Amino acid sequence: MSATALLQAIVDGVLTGGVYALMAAGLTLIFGVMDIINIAQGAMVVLGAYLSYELETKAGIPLLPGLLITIPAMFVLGMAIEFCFMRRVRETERAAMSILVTFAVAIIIEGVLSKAFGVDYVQLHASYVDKSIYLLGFYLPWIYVIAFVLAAVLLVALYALLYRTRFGRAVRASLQNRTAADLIGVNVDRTRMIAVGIGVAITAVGGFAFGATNAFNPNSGYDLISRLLAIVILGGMGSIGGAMAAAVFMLVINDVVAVAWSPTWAPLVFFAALVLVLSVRPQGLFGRSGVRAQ
Amino acid sequence: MDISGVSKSFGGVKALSTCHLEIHEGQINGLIGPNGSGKTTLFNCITGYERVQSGQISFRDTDITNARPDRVFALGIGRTFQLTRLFARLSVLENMLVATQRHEGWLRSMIRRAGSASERNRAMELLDFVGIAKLAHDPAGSLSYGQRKLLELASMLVADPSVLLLDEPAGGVNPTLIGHLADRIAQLNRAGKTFLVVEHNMEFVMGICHRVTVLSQGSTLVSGTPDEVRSNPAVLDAYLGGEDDPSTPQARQPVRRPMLRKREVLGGPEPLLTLRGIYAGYGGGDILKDVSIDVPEGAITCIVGPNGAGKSTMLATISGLLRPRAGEIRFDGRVVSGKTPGQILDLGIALVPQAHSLFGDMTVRENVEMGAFTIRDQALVRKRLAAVQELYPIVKERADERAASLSGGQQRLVEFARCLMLEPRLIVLDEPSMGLDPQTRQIVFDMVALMNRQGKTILLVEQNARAGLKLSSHGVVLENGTVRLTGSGREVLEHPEIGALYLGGAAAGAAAP
Amino acid sequence: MSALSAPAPGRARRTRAVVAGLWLIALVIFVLFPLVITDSTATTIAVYTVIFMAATTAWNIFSGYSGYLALGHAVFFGSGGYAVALAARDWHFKGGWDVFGLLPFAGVVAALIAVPVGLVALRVRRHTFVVVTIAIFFIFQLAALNLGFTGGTSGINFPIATFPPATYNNPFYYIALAILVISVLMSWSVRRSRFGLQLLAVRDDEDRALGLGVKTRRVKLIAFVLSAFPVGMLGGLYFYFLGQVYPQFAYDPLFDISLALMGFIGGIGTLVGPLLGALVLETLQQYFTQSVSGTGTYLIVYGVLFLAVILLLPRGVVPSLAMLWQRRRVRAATRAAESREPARRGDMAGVAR
Amino acid sequence: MRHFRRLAQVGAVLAAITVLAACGSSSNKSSSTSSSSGSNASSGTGGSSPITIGTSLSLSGDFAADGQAFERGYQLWVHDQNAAGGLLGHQIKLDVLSDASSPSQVVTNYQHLIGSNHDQLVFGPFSTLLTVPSARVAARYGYAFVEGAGGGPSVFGEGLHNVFDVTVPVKNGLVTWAQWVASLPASQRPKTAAYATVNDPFTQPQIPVAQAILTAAGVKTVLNKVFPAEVTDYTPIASQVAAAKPDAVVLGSVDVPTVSAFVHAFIQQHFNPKAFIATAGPDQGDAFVKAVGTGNENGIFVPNGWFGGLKKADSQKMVAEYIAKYGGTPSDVNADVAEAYSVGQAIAQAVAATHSLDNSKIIAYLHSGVTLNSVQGPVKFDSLGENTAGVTQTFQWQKGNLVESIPTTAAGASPPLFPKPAWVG
Repeated sequence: MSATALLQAIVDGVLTGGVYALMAAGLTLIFGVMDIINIAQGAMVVLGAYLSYELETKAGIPLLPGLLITIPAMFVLGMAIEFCFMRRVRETERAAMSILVTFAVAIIIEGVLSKAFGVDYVQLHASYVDKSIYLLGFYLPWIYVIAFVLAAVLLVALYALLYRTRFGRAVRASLQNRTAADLIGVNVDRTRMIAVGIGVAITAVGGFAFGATNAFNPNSGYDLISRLLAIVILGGMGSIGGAMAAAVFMLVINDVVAVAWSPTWAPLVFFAALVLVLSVRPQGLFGRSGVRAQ
Repeated sequence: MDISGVSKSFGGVKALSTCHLEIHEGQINGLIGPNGSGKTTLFNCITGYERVQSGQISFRDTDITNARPDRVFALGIGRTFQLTRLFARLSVLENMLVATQRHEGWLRSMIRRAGSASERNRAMELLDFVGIAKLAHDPAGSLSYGQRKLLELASMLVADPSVLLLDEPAGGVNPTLIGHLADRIAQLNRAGKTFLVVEHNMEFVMGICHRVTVLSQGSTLVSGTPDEVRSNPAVLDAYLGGEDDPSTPQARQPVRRPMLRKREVLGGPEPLLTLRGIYAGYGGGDILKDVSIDVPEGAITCIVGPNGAGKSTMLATISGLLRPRAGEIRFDGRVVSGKTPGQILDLGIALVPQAHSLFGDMTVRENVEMGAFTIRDQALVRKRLAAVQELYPIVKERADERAASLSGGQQRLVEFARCLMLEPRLIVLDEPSMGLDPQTRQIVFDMVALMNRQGKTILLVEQNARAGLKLSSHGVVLENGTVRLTGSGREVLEHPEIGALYLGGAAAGAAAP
Repeated sequence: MSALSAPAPGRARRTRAVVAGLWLIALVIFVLFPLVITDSTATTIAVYTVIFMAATTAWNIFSGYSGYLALGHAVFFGSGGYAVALAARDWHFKGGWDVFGLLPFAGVVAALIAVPVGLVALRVRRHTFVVVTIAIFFIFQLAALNLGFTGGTSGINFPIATFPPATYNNPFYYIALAILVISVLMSWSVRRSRFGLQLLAVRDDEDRALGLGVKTRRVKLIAFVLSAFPVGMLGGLYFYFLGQVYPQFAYDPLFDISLALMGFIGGIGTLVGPLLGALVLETLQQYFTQSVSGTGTYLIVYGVLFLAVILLLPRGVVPSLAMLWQRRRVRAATRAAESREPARRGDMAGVAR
Repeated sequence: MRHFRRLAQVGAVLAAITVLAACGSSSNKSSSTSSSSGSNASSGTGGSSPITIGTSLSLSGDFAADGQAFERGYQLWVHDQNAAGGLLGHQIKLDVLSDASSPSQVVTNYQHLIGSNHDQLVFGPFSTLLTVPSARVAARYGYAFVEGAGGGPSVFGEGLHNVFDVTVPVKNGLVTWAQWVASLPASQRPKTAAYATVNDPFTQPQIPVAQAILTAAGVKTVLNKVFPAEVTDYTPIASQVAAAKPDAVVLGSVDVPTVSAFVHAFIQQHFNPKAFIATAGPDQGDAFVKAVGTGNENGIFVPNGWFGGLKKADSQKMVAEYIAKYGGTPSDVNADVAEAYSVGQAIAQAVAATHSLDNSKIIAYLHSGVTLNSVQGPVKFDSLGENTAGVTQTFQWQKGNLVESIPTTAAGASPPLFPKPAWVG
């Protein structure tokens, strides 16, 4: 296997890693504010992809402008799910309960999607899908670049939202110390609801990026969520920076193994890496060692 | 058991600094000291729940420094928790049987039924011994607070440890039960058990202990017989708070004047905040019972009282974190009881809670700005921030450091700064000096006084009764969730019963003649 | 509920007698079922149902009692299946009763796998534990896909069992029933043993259990291995019944979720709960799938029912009922307590904590 | 808060009920599909008691698309057969159960069809993975198990006497194409070939067979990769293939997106092989053209037993009926339909020949080495039940049409485009 191939694998890994980082960021944000693992995140990405697909094929709205519709839609969905289910998960056995509840949500979404679209694989298409740029001795598909840039922009925006705005402070406050947040007049419940909304809204973009680079069908969500969970845990739960780093790390490993060894072993290495890291660092790469403190 | 030079600190706060302590075999050793003096931390270090950073702990000359909890227990050292911890979903009897130690292979342990007849009988005996045998088959979660304490003690005894560490066994337990508990401990001690008891109830400690050690600022202050300790001025200071000229109530001739009804005493300005017949508590029942007080505008009112008197609960009720079950709270003539914390905040009541309430991962500036969260006018926020920085230079100096990196005292000041951002009319402080060294404590108190001079009405709860009352124009003494005394700061401070409240009946007796 | 929490000796004996009687009746019903109802559909579904009842019971021995939600038991199920398939293929079993002889072997394989898996996974708690089990699950599925000896995507076929068609299901049914009885006995003896008590202590307050001398790590690991063993045997039986084992189905995420779901619906941490949950759910699912054609419909129904159960009776059927009964006694108890100590005070924790 | 929770719970319950109702209705729907054929039966001529033919199809789950296509194929055949007087003068009633693509369910279903419902005959399910367990059930009861989509080696490895696959065995899919490549004059013959296949029982067996033929013809293997079915981002693998710059690309694919992903990747990588064949995907008609972008389909090969435009009387009749019933164009008709239809045809001929519904007689007849006719072409079973008579034609996209091109000798075969025209981009 040539050096270019390896180089290309690494570049691919970084670019796709960016997309996964975006999707994982939503997951880890929701975990941070709700202490809930949203198994439905994968299904939501697929839902987002289908929304783009529908707009593109039926309404003829191109992908990127379509986001202006899908993002708000997903935002509302997220808030609804938070209000109806997540906030009702009881405190004891919250870990187990949250996973079961969101899994139920996931299969409902999957069911609705397969009723609406059937189970054939589809893929998003756009004029720029076949274009590519030549660099470092290989061709780099535009769609990857676009997806990556989009993801990067959103991550920056998310960061700015959390660390530069009043709302962001509210989120971080209610995340760190609920009582104190109450005492300074933060409406913790509303804050959480919006935060979850945001965490889900970015899956719309994740869906676009995922759907443009991957073929998907209603149950693509599971493979996705398992990877996202791995990334989030590896990065350290609740740490957005960690999720980003972990995403890129994992995807690069994945693609390099695929090229250097075999694509069929790549996903296995992906999960093995997680288990390995955790057996040395139970709190994940960037997690505060709060994992053991219950 | 011997503990030498143990140190432990969390973030900026030093919980234990080179602390020494010997536990004498076959004796009941008392461990007392004001809040935040590191008693519980010491327990955790001994029993392996927290790692000590330096120093050594040895038990019968085996080194148990940083041993895992199960090993420590296996060596015969049992402990109870300040907030009782039980296996809530197991029955009382099952709770007892968990601790039964039997050295046997896991296979046997899996086949053999939990609790052989003999173990059950022993368990029942012990339950009977602490007087809760009747409840043996109820789920532990349904027990009352006092019963939990007893069960926790009993569940340890099953394993028959030679040393028992009790963390506030009498805390929040009603007097009759306390007496019961004291008898049990004495009885066990006669049977050869060694005890280390952390307790705030002096009557209790002084009553049963052979030796008492006083912990202060995370290191040993005094150690000796109850009488020695009691007559040691430093001890009373540790409790009532240090003074430039250390002297005890016994030394001072108590001012004898009849306690007047408070309204007459507190003539002066109109009360800004009034509580009338407040009943409140957490799940387990009322902690506050028919509490009525006035907080006069522009004054500093200090609430003192022993642990578990309901001081923090009262503040929580005022700030809206806890809804009163009955009674009415008026602020500036308007009823505030039942409003949300946010609403109450908007009305101008700011609470600085007892627990460290900063957002550790945010910078100091962000923390302070969070204080003005409800203000959307950024210009105003900036103005206020400037003003606060004027008052608290630290907010400027350490602006961009993570709040968690500050020391306890500094964090306190930042908390003050934060609560000033809304320019509240009433500032409620819960134990502002808790866990602070004398100098910082002084700075904090100066700040309180300063804020008061700038026209803020202040209501504070203070363990350090003397310093608190000296600072205040009005004092309220709370005990068992009811108002015991009220008066001007000085009256309350010099009232003989204060000593009694803190150091138990004996001290009161000493003060009486 | 174990005999431990029986109210008074007299009543205890009576309750125990009644309970034992009920168990016996249930057992008799299960033994007679395929003899009375010979319809092949019914018996087929019965085989699956009993298998899932046993699997959920075994899962409950770990997840129910320790409070750790394991979503990776398909690892043991599938590995058991592969163990039997490989052994039967390489040692040229002719198909029939002989293959059943391999089931204990499958159980052992599963248990052996559980040791390293447990050592790794049990280092972490709560969410992280769940995700680690999922990750390990995927590792096994992918390994089965890629390793040569597992026969890749189309998996391995079992030797064809030569039982008469009319009563073909019965051998499988009775073997499954035997494993079910074993698992229930395991679960029961664990629940009442000192070991089980320590496990429950871990569930309620792991740190304090440690402080009372419970070797929490060892206890958790043993429970994990214990619950893997029957699941491995069941895997061997299940896939032998189907005649083939292939990765996506051997290591099926739905299996993990099903166990958890059946457990939670019935009520985890109890003896009867998992049995009930599996009995109801598996039967419904089988009949249901046959009739519902619409793609996705049954997913939606599954999900909605699932949500309804979790929101309406979060503790599961059995404990919810038990709690109602208990509340009454608790109220009595507290009343008694109050009378015993009139000036009782609440928890002093306050806002400080 | 409190009453909100109540509300949500009530809502959840209501939802549950409504959905249950919905599924109830849809279940009626499924039964109505079978009863509709029943009504055809009654409307048809003669036939006192109808003959019931049972089958389990994946109407949901992974194979749902094929399962539904199969149901259409079966229903079409039932309709035609009934119109033609049914079997032995009895009308046919199709007894369809859904197995959600689950092996455990498929076992239950055939137990139900044979053991409980005592259907006289059964048809196979979709996919090798479901055929293995269900064939065993049928074998147990001595039922003939004619199926159209269980051609994987694991089915015939069983040594079952009752399984018959009317479709050409999976592993031979690429043979005709490979032989054609080998037959090319050395000057034109590709020097190098790259093989990439998804990890799937349908595609994997085909690759080694083709590779053997090509290697024998001196075509060097420059790349041979298997990639997992879960992975849906094919670009890295595709770029690897492109990087290897082979003359011929053999792609083991199961669906359109896989192929289109490779096509797009090749375009992105500015790579155009001399010959490009994909095991499945290009046979999906307009769906495929849309996916790869009009023009890019030109020159792509696909092996198949059947296609909508096949010039064969019964086939064209079936296609016409299909379009009449479900709409679309000939190229929209999924090969699954023909496979299912052929199953029916084989059974019909066996029943007619043996004048009985006795499965043992049917099995004996099908093993007797007779050559049967089906919409897919001749059917002749060997001892294992594989169809030896059937040859896969290889089709190629030429100027927007999928045409028969190999074997070049076949009637109406248009010579293959070689080398493959450039991408239109």
